Amino acid sequence: MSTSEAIRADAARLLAEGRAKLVIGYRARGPHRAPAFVSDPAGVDVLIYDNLCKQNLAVYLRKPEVRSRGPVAVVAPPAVMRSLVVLAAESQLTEATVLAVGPDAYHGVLDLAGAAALLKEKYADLAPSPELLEALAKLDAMSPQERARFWTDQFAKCTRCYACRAACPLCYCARCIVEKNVPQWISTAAAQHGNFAWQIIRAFHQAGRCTLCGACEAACPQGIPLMLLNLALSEEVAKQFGEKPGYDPAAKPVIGSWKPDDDQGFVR
Amino acid sequence: MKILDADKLPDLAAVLAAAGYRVVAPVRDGAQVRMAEWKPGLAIDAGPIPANSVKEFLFPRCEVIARYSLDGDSFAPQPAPVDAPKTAVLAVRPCDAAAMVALDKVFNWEYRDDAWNARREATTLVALVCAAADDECFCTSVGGAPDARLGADAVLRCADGASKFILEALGEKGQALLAAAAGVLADGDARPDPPASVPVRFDSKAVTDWCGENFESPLWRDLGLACLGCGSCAYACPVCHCFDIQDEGTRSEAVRLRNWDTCGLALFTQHSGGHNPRPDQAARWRQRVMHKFRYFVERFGGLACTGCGRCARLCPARLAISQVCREIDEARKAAAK
Amino acid sequence: MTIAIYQSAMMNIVLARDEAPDVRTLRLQFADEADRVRFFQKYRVGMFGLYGVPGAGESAFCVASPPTRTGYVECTFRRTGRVTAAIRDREVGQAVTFRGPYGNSFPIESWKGRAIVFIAGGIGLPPIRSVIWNVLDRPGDFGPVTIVYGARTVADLVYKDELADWGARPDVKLVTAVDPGGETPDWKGQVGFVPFVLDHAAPPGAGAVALVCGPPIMIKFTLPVLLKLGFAPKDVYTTLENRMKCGVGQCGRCNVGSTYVCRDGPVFTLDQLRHMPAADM
Amino acid sequence: MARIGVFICHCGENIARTVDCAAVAAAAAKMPGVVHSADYKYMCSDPGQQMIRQAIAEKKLTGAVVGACSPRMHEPTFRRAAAEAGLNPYLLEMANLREHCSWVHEDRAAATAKAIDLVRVMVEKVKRNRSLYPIRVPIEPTALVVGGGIAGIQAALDIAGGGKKVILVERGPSIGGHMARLSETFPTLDCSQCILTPRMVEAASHPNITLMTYSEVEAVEGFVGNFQVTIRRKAKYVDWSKCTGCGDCWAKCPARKIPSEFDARLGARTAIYRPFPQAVPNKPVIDREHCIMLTKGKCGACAKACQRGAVNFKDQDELVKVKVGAVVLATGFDLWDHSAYGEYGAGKFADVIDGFQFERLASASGPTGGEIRRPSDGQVPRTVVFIQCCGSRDEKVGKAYCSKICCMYTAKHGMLYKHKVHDGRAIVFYMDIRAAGKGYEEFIRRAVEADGVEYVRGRVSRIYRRTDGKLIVRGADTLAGRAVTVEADMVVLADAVVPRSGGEKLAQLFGVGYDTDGFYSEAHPKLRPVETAAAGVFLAGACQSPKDIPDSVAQASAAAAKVLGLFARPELEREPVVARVNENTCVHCRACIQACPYGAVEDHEIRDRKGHLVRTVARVNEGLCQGCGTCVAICRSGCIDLEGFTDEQVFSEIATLE
Repeated sequence: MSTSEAIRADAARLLAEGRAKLVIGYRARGPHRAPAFVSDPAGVDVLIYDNLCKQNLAVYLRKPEVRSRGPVAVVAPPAVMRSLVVLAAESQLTEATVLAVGPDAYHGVLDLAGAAALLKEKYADLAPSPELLEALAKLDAMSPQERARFWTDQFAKCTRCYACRAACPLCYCARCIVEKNVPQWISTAAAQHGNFAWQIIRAFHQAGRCTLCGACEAACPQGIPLMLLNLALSEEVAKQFGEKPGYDPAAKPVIGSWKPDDDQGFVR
Repeated sequence: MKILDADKLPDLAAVLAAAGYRVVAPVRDGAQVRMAEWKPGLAIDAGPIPANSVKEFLFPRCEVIARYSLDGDSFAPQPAPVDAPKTAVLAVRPCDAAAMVALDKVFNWEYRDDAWNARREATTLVALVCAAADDECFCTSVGGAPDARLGADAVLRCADGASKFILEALGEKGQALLAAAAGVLADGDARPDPPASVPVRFDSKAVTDWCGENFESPLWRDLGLACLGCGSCAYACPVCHCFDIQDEGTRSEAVRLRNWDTCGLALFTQHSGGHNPRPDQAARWRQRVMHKFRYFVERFGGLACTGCGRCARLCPARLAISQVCREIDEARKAAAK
Repeated sequence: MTIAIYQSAMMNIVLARDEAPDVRTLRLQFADEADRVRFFQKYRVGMFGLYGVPGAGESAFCVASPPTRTGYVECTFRRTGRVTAAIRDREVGQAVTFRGPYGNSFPIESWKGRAIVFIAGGIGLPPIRSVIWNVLDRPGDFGPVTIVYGARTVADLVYKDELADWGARPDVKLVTAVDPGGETPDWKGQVGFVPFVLDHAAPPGAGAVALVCGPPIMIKFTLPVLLKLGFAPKDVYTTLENRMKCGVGQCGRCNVGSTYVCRDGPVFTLDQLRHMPAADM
Repeated sequence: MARIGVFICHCGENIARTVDCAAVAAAAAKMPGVVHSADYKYMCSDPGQQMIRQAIAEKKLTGAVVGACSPRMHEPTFRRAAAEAGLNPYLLEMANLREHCSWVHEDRAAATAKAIDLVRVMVEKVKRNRSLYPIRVPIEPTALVVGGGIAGIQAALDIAGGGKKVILVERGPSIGGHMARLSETFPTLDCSQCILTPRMVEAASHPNITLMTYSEVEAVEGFVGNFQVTIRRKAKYVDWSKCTGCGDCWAKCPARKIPSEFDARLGARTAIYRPFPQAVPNKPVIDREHCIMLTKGKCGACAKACQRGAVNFKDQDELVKVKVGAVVLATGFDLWDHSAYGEYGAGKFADVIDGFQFERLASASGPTGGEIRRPSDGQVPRTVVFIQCCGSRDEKVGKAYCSKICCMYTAKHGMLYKHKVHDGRAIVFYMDIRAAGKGYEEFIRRAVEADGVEYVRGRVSRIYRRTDGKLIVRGADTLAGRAVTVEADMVVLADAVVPRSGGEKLAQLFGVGYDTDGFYSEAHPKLRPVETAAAGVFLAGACQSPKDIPDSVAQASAAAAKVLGLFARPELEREPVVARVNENTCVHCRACIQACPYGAVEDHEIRDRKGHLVRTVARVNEGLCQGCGTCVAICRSGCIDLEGFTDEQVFSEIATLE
């Protein structure tokens, strides 16, 4: 049985048994892959899974429209599973049924704890692509001035559409800081000052939480290499705190918690 | 017939820049080709459909619409001059050119928007007949064509097997541009290449009619599920023009800004008291489709969609308005039988 | 060159009065006589304007004074966010920006000789206060006036002095009410919700005109009472307050269907609302 | 509408020398919203305060800014004055024109300009201030004292003597702590147990003191005035209500070779034991790690021996919840483990001992009955070398700090040895002698001059053992400038004083800070030496820093005074500078809850009128919140504000400087 067929069978079963009222998976739209929302066992035929399925579906589990449908099952490659685990750690998700897909295998129906266990067992060393690492190395090799120039040019393209935020499963604030105006934290103008503030603050809000799923960069209509920023912070967090988010549903927020053996060199 | 070798677009840009034009052209930027201000040395890539529309050069994503000097509790208005440089846009797609005509209507609907009109007046749009289209293109479904001339001041057309361009002026602005570019244009003959073929994917009239009767359709609810509520589609769309007005300032100066905005965002219509007339993504998706295919038709007599397909190409969830329209059309046909 | 449609007039605050918690009335005078003349050439009751403080922003609300009083513009607003807080912080002698008037108006010329019933709840009175004064400033032009006004508590009633004036006038029948529990020991008005009080007051509906303004829930329960009393849907008016930014039909957020509240409204009849999709009525 | 008054203080010459105060007042008068501005030589003086009161009343001020010294200095003064004039005290702010300006600048023009900025910043802030009211919290007038050493005993006795209830928790089977193990005490050489035992008995029999020995603090909830503390009563396996302490049980216990903690492992004890004869309570416990019955399931000799049937092998740990209003931490100290010093034998030489071991050798109740006999062969050592600063003042291997008590106890040890072994040599290696205490220097002189203790200034570089058992001590005499080699029979190391093990965990339970060495941090090193950053938690004794008995007792009494002061009122008034969560925008990501160092942010369920759960949000417990702002910083969507320091206020301060 192919992965797609297995997913369809499990989805149909979950829906028929009432364990899920809605299955979120992938479907084909022409040569592209789009999210599919299946609520009827008869409708599972649209579900497919292949290596073109890149969108992080965990983002939908935060939507009230989706949550109000009842228990949800979601087709989850490792990137999605990691997002679910972070959402659970941040008390945004108490339960979800996971149709766990690996790059090479289908792991069947799991709960959140099962997904976390699977991640630890099989996908503990998910690494960023070599191209991305190379790009980061290039960036690291730059002088601070060159790097500032690089990001200034990139952020100049930002139209402040906030697609990065909308596509990110971990951007779930009820009222985003960029939309608060008492006080006005971030300039609303799509201009250097506000764009910089927006991008940097968003990146820092993700630091220690971002699972490098790539949804933000994929969503950016302006082609800003957001993953470079995320990866840089992610590496820093790993270096400073030895933490890799998305594996432990009971994890404490890295930036918001303290351990006695944290490096305190900066204090002196 | 004015002829330009296919690899001479940068020369054309250079001669126009020398003639005092700000030149905007499709330029490669990483994985994307984007409409951007051309600078000497930049290659021009007229092949792919640019990721952004030409809209931002006539309706900037952020613009100062009023300016005040502040002194303690008192303030005084200061001039906020409109920035409207003489601009030539090279290889603008016919769908974008047509979109500017739609925006002309919005920005002159009872109240005339000086900034838009000044920039429109100062801009010469050199359209490029599309030689190729992709599976998201649907201009022919919304009254356009790969070789349509609506909104264009001049037209570039591939010829002699993409080895040359034919440049043709369509009005005074186009003629002025041709005159300025005379140095790089040759007189001669060339055989125009056939334009791209874009299949008609749906009947827009049927969609307009359906929208009039289906405000409460369950279709909206399902669309609302998949839509992430990002502004990507609206910001990429050449016709979308919703904006926000925000004040910002320091102790000594305040500016009133007009920023792009989008009906896809939850806060767009939210009242200060908390009530939101478009409370969910379904309502917001409906607004977007209805606005383009129904309300705009009712108020301005035309569609607010020119079929460029950018919204679908850029959608993180790969939602496509053309797909929605086709489903509507098919559902309507099925219901009629 | 600046963008003309966003150019605001400078207005000086000549009077400020706190009406209720967080509700304030300002009387504004045009700094420039030309702006005043231009305004009153266009202004009819029901129109709105955009009031602003540079650096904080602009906010749309109605003009609460009638066109019969051409020396000033009055507005009454509730402090809800950054802009209204900034306007509220302005003092007498200081300035605010103003642009307008925008929108349509109440067709009061077509009401000549007819009885008019004004029904308002809470902060819904200011938008029709301009009409009340316009009508009262033109004695003999209109039929009898009834005003039914309710608020949550006595403290939440706005225009307390004017309510006293209207109550004392022979040509006005005034009914004031507060929600149960909102009364004070010396409260002399009625206790009850607006629809109930209106039903009780029972002004004759046939041939009369009604203006309703207040929270959506009040309007929702008031409309059936009006129909019961014999008002025709085309003679029941209200004014919508959708979120607005430009005021001139461009920014795209106030529309209900293809109807732009800033341009086609804010004044609508019940008849019109019934044909608008999802207008929350 | 804002009506702000500005009051600029000259602070005599302190501010006026560098800042043109009149110019600042004049500039302030023109700031938006300012309706009154004045300057005066001493704003904190009575006439100065009167100016403020008068202006508030006459000008109907809605806010006031005093440009003067640090708010740490006079904010309470001025806020009190504002309150007297009818202005909410939190509508008065101070601009620090002294520490932040005049004291750190020289250029008068620039300093004046900066002073004007500082005032304008506070004017903008105070316009956005709102009235705040003290938070009142009822107080549970019972104190918890953690640690039954002399500090804990003293604190408990003083609080109990003040008429308030005390719960005294001790980890070991008996109270008494280290002091019970000492032979004599410096500088008077009176018998340690003789002066301690009456205190122990008094503590045990005081009607206001509840003794909980063999117990540990397990969990802490709540806040000052209202702590709920869970205490684990470890299983004693002996029913103390039946036990008379007769000793039949431990006499019969076959497990007899367990090193005695009390005797610093120089003596042995049984598995059922009381730590020492004067123990309070004078009742045994069973050490579950060594009891044959509890480890192997057979024996029961003690149970058979006990005529009262008090032994109960089925005993279980018990969790007891107590409600207390204040806590005194008096957890004491340990000696540093000198095995880190390889050159001193890495802890492997039996005759290289620590100070406590010497105390037990010298103690009449010790394993040798008070005779100085070395551990390896029981011989009386003829030459004893004492090495001070073992681990102290050694940043590389040991501790950076001075352990404070070693100079004195080493002198005492030298003396005690000389008193008992008249012809023996006591040689002390020292770096410096620190004898700052009443009678301390005299005590040292007495050791040297009267008792003939030999002092060598210098470090010992190495100790090794010769085959004949002699310890060869090689060192330097830095005064004489020569190398020294001593053939010693025994070496006593004055190990550094370190906090009790497990102290960090306890500190975290109570939200008390500690330094890199693990000593508990006081709230202010000079002005609040017995308070901690956690309100209602006080310190006594060596858990804070190395202390001798008089210092520990003094601090214990100070802590008791603080507790009694707190308990003197039925309610606690707390600064209303606390965090508040905007429950409308809170998404309950719990980052604040996890980040709060005081456990002050809690889950709060919002329910509709029918009681259905709508959603859960974070909520700040006002009684617990210390206003530190950690939650404010961690909240990604900015939905927590600190009262008195709201985002809006702080932004307005920044914005006005642009």
